[in-house]
Amino acid sequence: MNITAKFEVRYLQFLDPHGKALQALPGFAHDPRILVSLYRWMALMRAYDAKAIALQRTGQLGTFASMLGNEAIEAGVGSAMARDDVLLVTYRENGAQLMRGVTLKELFLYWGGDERGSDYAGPRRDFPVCITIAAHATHAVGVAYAMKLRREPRVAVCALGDGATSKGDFYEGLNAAGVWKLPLVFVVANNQWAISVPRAKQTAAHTLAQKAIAAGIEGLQVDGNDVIAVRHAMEQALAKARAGGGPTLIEALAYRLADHTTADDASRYRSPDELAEAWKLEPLVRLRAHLMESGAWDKSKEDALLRECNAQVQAAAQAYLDTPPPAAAQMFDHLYAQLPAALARQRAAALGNE
Amino acid sequence: MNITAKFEVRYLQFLDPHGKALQALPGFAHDPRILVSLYRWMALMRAYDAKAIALQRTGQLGTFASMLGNEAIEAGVGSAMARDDVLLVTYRENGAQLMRGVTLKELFLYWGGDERGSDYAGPRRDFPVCITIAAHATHAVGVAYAMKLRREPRVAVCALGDGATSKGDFYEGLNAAGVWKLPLVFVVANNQWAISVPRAKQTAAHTLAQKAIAAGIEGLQVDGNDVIAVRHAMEQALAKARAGGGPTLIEALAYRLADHTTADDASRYRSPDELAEAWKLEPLVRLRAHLMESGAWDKSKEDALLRECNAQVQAAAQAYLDTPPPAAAQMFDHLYAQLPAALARQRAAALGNE
Amino acid sequence: MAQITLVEAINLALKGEMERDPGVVVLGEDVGVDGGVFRATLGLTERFGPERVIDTPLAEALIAGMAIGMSVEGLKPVAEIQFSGFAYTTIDQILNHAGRMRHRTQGRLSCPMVLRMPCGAGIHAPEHHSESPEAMYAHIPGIRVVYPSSPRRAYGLLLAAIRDPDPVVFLEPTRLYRLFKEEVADSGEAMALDACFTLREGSDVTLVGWGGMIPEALAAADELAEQGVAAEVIDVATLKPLDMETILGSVAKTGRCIVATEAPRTCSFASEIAARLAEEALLNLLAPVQRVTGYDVVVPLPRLEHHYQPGKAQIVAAVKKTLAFA
Amino acid sequence: MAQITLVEAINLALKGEMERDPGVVVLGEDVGVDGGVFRATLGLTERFGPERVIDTPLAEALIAGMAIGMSVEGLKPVAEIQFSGFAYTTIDQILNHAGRMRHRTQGRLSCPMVLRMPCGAGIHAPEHHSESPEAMYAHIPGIRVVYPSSPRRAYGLLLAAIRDPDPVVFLEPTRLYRLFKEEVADSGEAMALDACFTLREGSDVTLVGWGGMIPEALAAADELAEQGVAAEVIDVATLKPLDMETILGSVAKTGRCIVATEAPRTCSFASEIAARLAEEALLNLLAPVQRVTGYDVVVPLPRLEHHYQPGKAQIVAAVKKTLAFA
Ligand SMILES: Cc1ncc(C[n+]2csc(CCOP(=O)(O)OP(=O)(O)O)c2C)c(N)n1
Ligand SMILES: Cc1ncc(C[n+]2csc(CCOP(=O)(O)OP(=O)(O)O)c2C)c(N)n1
Ligand SMILES: [Mg+2]
Ligand SMILES: [Mg+2]
Repeated sequence: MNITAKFEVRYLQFLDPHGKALQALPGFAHDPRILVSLYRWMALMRAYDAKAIALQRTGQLGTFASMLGNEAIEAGVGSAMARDDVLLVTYRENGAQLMRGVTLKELFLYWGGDERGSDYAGPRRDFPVCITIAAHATHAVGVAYAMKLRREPRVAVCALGDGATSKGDFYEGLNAAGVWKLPLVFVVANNQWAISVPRAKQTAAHTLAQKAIAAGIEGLQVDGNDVIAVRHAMEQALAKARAGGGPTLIEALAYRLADHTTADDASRYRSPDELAEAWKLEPLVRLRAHLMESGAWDKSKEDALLRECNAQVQAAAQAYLDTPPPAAAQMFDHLYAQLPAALARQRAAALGNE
Repeated sequence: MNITAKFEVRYLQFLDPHGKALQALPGFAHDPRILVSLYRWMALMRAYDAKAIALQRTGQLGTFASMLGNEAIEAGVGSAMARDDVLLVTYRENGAQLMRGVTLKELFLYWGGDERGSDYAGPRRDFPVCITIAAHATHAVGVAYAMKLRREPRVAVCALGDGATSKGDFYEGLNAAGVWKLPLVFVVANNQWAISVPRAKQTAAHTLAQKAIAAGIEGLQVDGNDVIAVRHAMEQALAKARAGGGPTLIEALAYRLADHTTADDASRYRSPDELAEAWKLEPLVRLRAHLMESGAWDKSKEDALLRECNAQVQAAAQAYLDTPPPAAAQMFDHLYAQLPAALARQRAAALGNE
Repeated sequence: MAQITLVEAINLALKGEMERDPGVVVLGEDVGVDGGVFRATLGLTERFGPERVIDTPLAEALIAGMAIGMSVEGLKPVAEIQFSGFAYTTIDQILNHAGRMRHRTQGRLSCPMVLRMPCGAGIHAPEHHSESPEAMYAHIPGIRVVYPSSPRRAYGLLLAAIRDPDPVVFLEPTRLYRLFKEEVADSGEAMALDACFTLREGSDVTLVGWGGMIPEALAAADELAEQGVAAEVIDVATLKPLDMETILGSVAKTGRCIVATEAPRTCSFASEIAARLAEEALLNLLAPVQRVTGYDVVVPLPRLEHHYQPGKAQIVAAVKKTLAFA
Repeated sequence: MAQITLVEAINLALKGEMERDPGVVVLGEDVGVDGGVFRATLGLTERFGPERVIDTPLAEALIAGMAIGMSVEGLKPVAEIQFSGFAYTTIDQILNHAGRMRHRTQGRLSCPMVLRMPCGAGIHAPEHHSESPEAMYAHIPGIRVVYPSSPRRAYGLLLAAIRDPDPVVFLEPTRLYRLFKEEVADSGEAMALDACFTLREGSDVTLVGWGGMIPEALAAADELAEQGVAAEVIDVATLKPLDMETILGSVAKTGRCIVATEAPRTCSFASEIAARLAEEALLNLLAPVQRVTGYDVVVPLPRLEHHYQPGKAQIVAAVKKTLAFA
C-alpha cells in the first residue's frame, strides 16, 4: 500500500509547573507588564469564582459553573483577541468574557437567572453563553463567514470543552470552517471531564487537536495551564486567520479543579489523588512562580491584588443583589422586534398575574 | 514544539484501469470463480440500473438513484460480508443489497413507492434504505454495540457517500465506534459528487479516509473502481472487527457516472470532459479486461451473461408491475405492533375514502 | 408583468432583494450552480457570485446555525433546506437559538434570517419528501411561520420575511411550485406578515387552510357554490403570529368552519385554530369546527400518497357534515 | 412497600426491568457511575456493569440513533437525554426513523426503545432546562408519549414503556422528582399505556392535565371544593395515543373543562384536547373549554420563571370564568 497522506500534531509549552522556562519565551512574555496583567486577570477570575460559589451556597445565585483550573486558557484567549473580534462561549468562559469587557455584575445577573446579564454593555457583538453544547460552533462559522465576505480583518473565536468535541455540530462547524478557510479559531478547553465522563470515554482519538485533521485544518495542542503557551498559540492563530490563512483548532490541556457545577459532586466519580495531582499543575501558581523568579512580583503585591480583587468582586455582587427583579412583562419585551398583536393579550394576562 | 502524535493514510489498489495487476493479488483473486462471480454481480447491477431508469423514464417507477460507477464498491462490500452481518445502506447501495439477498422485485417495489419493497425476504435483519443522509451511521453504532454486548462474531457495515461525511451524525457515529471499539465498518463510496456539490467543496480534508483520525480509528483509501481492492480491504476490516479489533473507515474512490437521480441533470454542473475521463476508469471494463487476460472470460460468455441479466431484470420488473397496489389500510397496518384504539376511527375513515 | 409559477416567484423575490440589499446571502445544499433542486435559486450564482450564493457542505444543523451566526453579524441569510424532511436536525438551532437570541440578550443581538424549505405531499416523491411540519414550528416562541400558496403571495411574503427583523420559517408547498401561474409584478413590495388572506367571500361556511390545501379549498368552494353553498376561503399564509381576528370575523358571519391541513391531525395547526374558535367563538358556532387533516400515520410512499392527503372531496364532505349538524 | 419519590420510582423500575430482562440496557450522558444528573440511574452500573449501563459521548443524536440501532437488533434500550432542552437534535431520529421503522419495513423491523428525559419548569434551572415539549412529540406518528406525575404512575408506566414493542418518549417532570413520596410496590406490574387516570371525581368541572400540572390541578380542586365546586381531575399521563373516551365521558357529566399545560399555548397538547372536545362534545359543553397554558414566549430564566409557569391560581381562575359563562 502507498501512503497518500501524513499528519502530525504538535504540542506547545513554555513554562514548566514550577514556572521555569522550557524554551525561549515568545516576545510578549519578555514584557513583565504583560505577564503581570495576565496574572491580575487570572486572580480576578479566581476571586469572582469563589464569590459566585459562595453566593450560590447561600441561595443568592443559581447553579454556577466554576472555571477553576481554566484561568490560563481564559486569560490567553481574552488577552490575544482584538476588540473587534467576536467571542462565542460556553458557560465556563466567564474569564475571557471579563477581559472582553463583560462586567462582573452582568455575569452575576446571568447566573442569578436574569436575562439582563447577557446584555453586555462592553463587547456588544460577543455572543451570550451557549448552553447547548457545541451549537455555537456553527454560529461561529456564520460570524466568520460574514467577516470574510465583508473583507474585515476580524476573527471569530469559538471556545468549547472536551465533551463538546463529540458532538455533531462541533464537527460540522469545524469542517465548514475548513471549506471556506474562515477567520475562525476553535479553542477546546480540555479540562479532562465532561461532568462525570472522562476524556478517554469521549473519543478514542489520542488528542483532541487531531480532530482538525478530519476538517483539513491546522490543529495543535498546548499546555492550558501555561498562559504563555495559550496566548502565543492564540496570537499565531488569530494572526493567521486575519491574514486569510484560515482556521485553527487549539486544544488546551487543563483540568477541572472544581465540581462540574454547584449542582455536581465530583467526588462521586473521580479520585482525590487525581485531583491532587492536577492541583500541582495549576495555572496561577505557575505564573506567579515565574513572576517572582523574575522579580516582577512579590508577596506584598500579591496581598494587595487579592484585596483589590475581593473588593471588586464584592462590589459587583452587591450591585447584583441590589438589582430589582425584572418586570413580568420582560418575558415579552424582546421576544420580537415589535410585540405581535397576537401576543398583546397574553402580555396583558401576564401583567395581571404579576 | 514537540510532535505529540503522527498519522498516515494508506491507499490500496491492485488493478490498473486496464486490468493489469500493480502488485501481488490477494488470495481470493487467484480463484477465477470468485472473480467471475463478482463480475456477474456487477453486470446484473448494471442491467438492473438500466432497467430502473427505463421504467422511470416511462412513468412506471418513481425517482431512481443509479449506482453507475459504484458497482465495484457494491460487489466488494456485498461479497465480503457474512450472512449474519448487518448492512445499513443509503439509496445508492442496491448492488450490495442484491448480493445480500434482497430481490430485484423488492428493489423495484421500493423505488415504485411501495413500502412492501423494504420487507426483505432474504436478509431479514438488514436495514432498509436510509434516505436522511448519515442518520444510519448512528444506527450502525447501536447495531454493532448489540453484537458486541452479546459476544456475537458479527459485524455491522454502514455504507454512505462522500457528502455524508460532512454531517454531524456521521462523525458522532464514527467517534462512538472508536470509543467502544465496535465491530463496525464504515464504507464511504466517494463518487466525487453530492448532487451538484463536488468533493472539494464538502471538506478541506485531503482524503475522506483521514476523518477516521478524528475518531482515533483506522482509515484507509482504496480504489473503488477496483473490486479486488474493495473486497480485500473489506475482508480485512471485517476480520479485524470480528476479532475484536474495532472499527475501520474505508474510503472507496469512484465516480458517479450517472445523474444524481432521475430527477437530476448533471450536465448543469459538471463538464463532459470530467465525465469522459471518469469513464476510462470504470469498474466493469477493468475487471473484464483482467478476466479476459487471464482467460477466464470471453466474448461469448459476456453475451450470454448480458442476455441472462436482462432476462432476470425483465422478469423482476414484470413481477413488480403486476403487483397490485397496497390497500389504503396499509398506512395504518404496521404503524404500531397493534393498532391503538385511538387510530381505529382514522383507519375506518381512510377505508371509507378508498 | 409576467405570468409566473410559485417557484419562479420565489426566485424573483430572492433576485430582487439580493439586488437591493447587499447583506442578503443565500445558502444551502445545491443552491449554487445547480440553482437548487427545485430551481428556486436559479441564476443567482451567475448574478451575485459564489460568495453570496453559498453551496454548503451536506449538513443541515450547520446551515441553520451558520444562518444564525450570519444574521447576528448583520447579514440577512436566506437558507434553504432541501426538503422539510431534512430540517428536523435544525429544530434545535431554531428553537434554542434563532427564536431566543433577541430575548436572551434583551435586544442586543437578533437573528433576521429566513429558513426556506419545500414541503407537503403530492409530487410522488421518495420518503421524507412529503411532510408538512408547520405545527412544530408554530409551537416555537420567537419565530414567524409563513406558508404561501400562490405566486403572488410567495413573492410578497418572501420579501417580507427577508426584511423582517426576526427569524422566519418559510414553508413552500412543492405541489404548488409549478401547479399554476399568476401575474406577479416585480414591485419590490412586501406583504404584511401577520394577516390572513380572504381569498373568497361567502356566508354559509368558512374554509380555513394554508399551503397545498388552498387550491383544494378553492375547488371545494367552487363545487359547493354549484350546490348553492357560499363558502368563504381564508388562507392563513402567516401562521405565526396568527391573525385570529380575520378567522373569528368570518366565523361570526358564517357560523360554520372547516380547517384543513395535510399534516397529521394530533397537535396540528388545525387543532390550534379549532381550539381558539371553541374558546372565542362558541356562541357563534352553529356546528362543531371540523378538522380536515392527514391521518396520524407516516406519510406513505407514492403508491398510497393520494389516500393520505386530504383534498377537495374531504373538505366538501366536512362542509356537508357541518351543514347537516342540527 | 416503601415511600419513595418519583425519581426513585424511575430508578426502581429500571433496576427491576434490567434484572428481569437481560436485553434492557441504559444509555446516556452521565448515567453510569454518576447515576445521572438527577440520580435516576443510581446504582445501576454497580449492579449491571458498564456494558449495560452506558456512558455515551456527549452527542444526543448519537444516543437516539444508537438506541434505534440497538432496538432493531433486539435489545431494549432505555436512553436518557439529560434535559429535554437537549433533545431537539434527536427529533430527526425519532420522527424519521424510530417512529417509522416498523411501518417502513412492514413489520419486519421495529424499535422497542424508550427515550427518557426530564422536563418542565419550576426548579430554577438554567436556560434550556425548563421546557415541556410534549406537543412536538405528540405530533409525531408511530410513537407513544408518556408523562407521569406521581411515583406510582412513573413506576408502572416506565415498566410499560420498556416492555412496549414500539418507541416511547417518556417525559419526566423535574419539579415532581422529589416533591412528594408515595408508597410504590416493586411488583413488576406495568400500567396500561393508553388510558387516562381519573385522580378525583367531581360533577361540576373537569380539570385535565399532565406532568407538573397535576399537583396544581389537585390543589385547585381542593380549593374549589372549599368553595362548593366539585372538580374532576384527569391525568392524561399517556398523551399519545390519547384516551379521549375518559375525557369525553367526564365532560359529558360536568359540561365544563379546563386543560392545563405549562408548554407554550400555540399548538400545545391542550389545543389538541380542546379541539377534540369542540368537535365531539359541543352539545355537552356548557361553556367554552379553557386552556391554561404557558405563554408563547421563551421560558424565562429563574427570576421570572414563576410568572411564566401556570399553576393552581390560573386553574382556579379559569374554572371561575367557566362557571360564570352564561
Ligand atoms: C447538547 C447538550 N447536551 C447536554 C448538556 C448537559 N451538559 C452540560 S455541561 C455538560 C458537559 C460538558 O463537558 P465539556 O464540553 O467538557 O465542558 P466542561 O463542562 O468540562 O467545561 C453536559 C453534558 C448540554 N448543556 N448540552
Ligand atoms: C439529511 C439530508 N439532507 C439532504 C438530503 C438530500 N440529498 C439526497 S442525496 C444528497 C447528496 C448525497 O451525496 P453523497 O453523500 O455523496 O451520496 P451520493 O448521492 O453521491 O451517493 C442530498 C443532499 C438528504 N437525503 N438527507
Ligand atoms: Mg470538559
Ligand atoms: Mg457522492
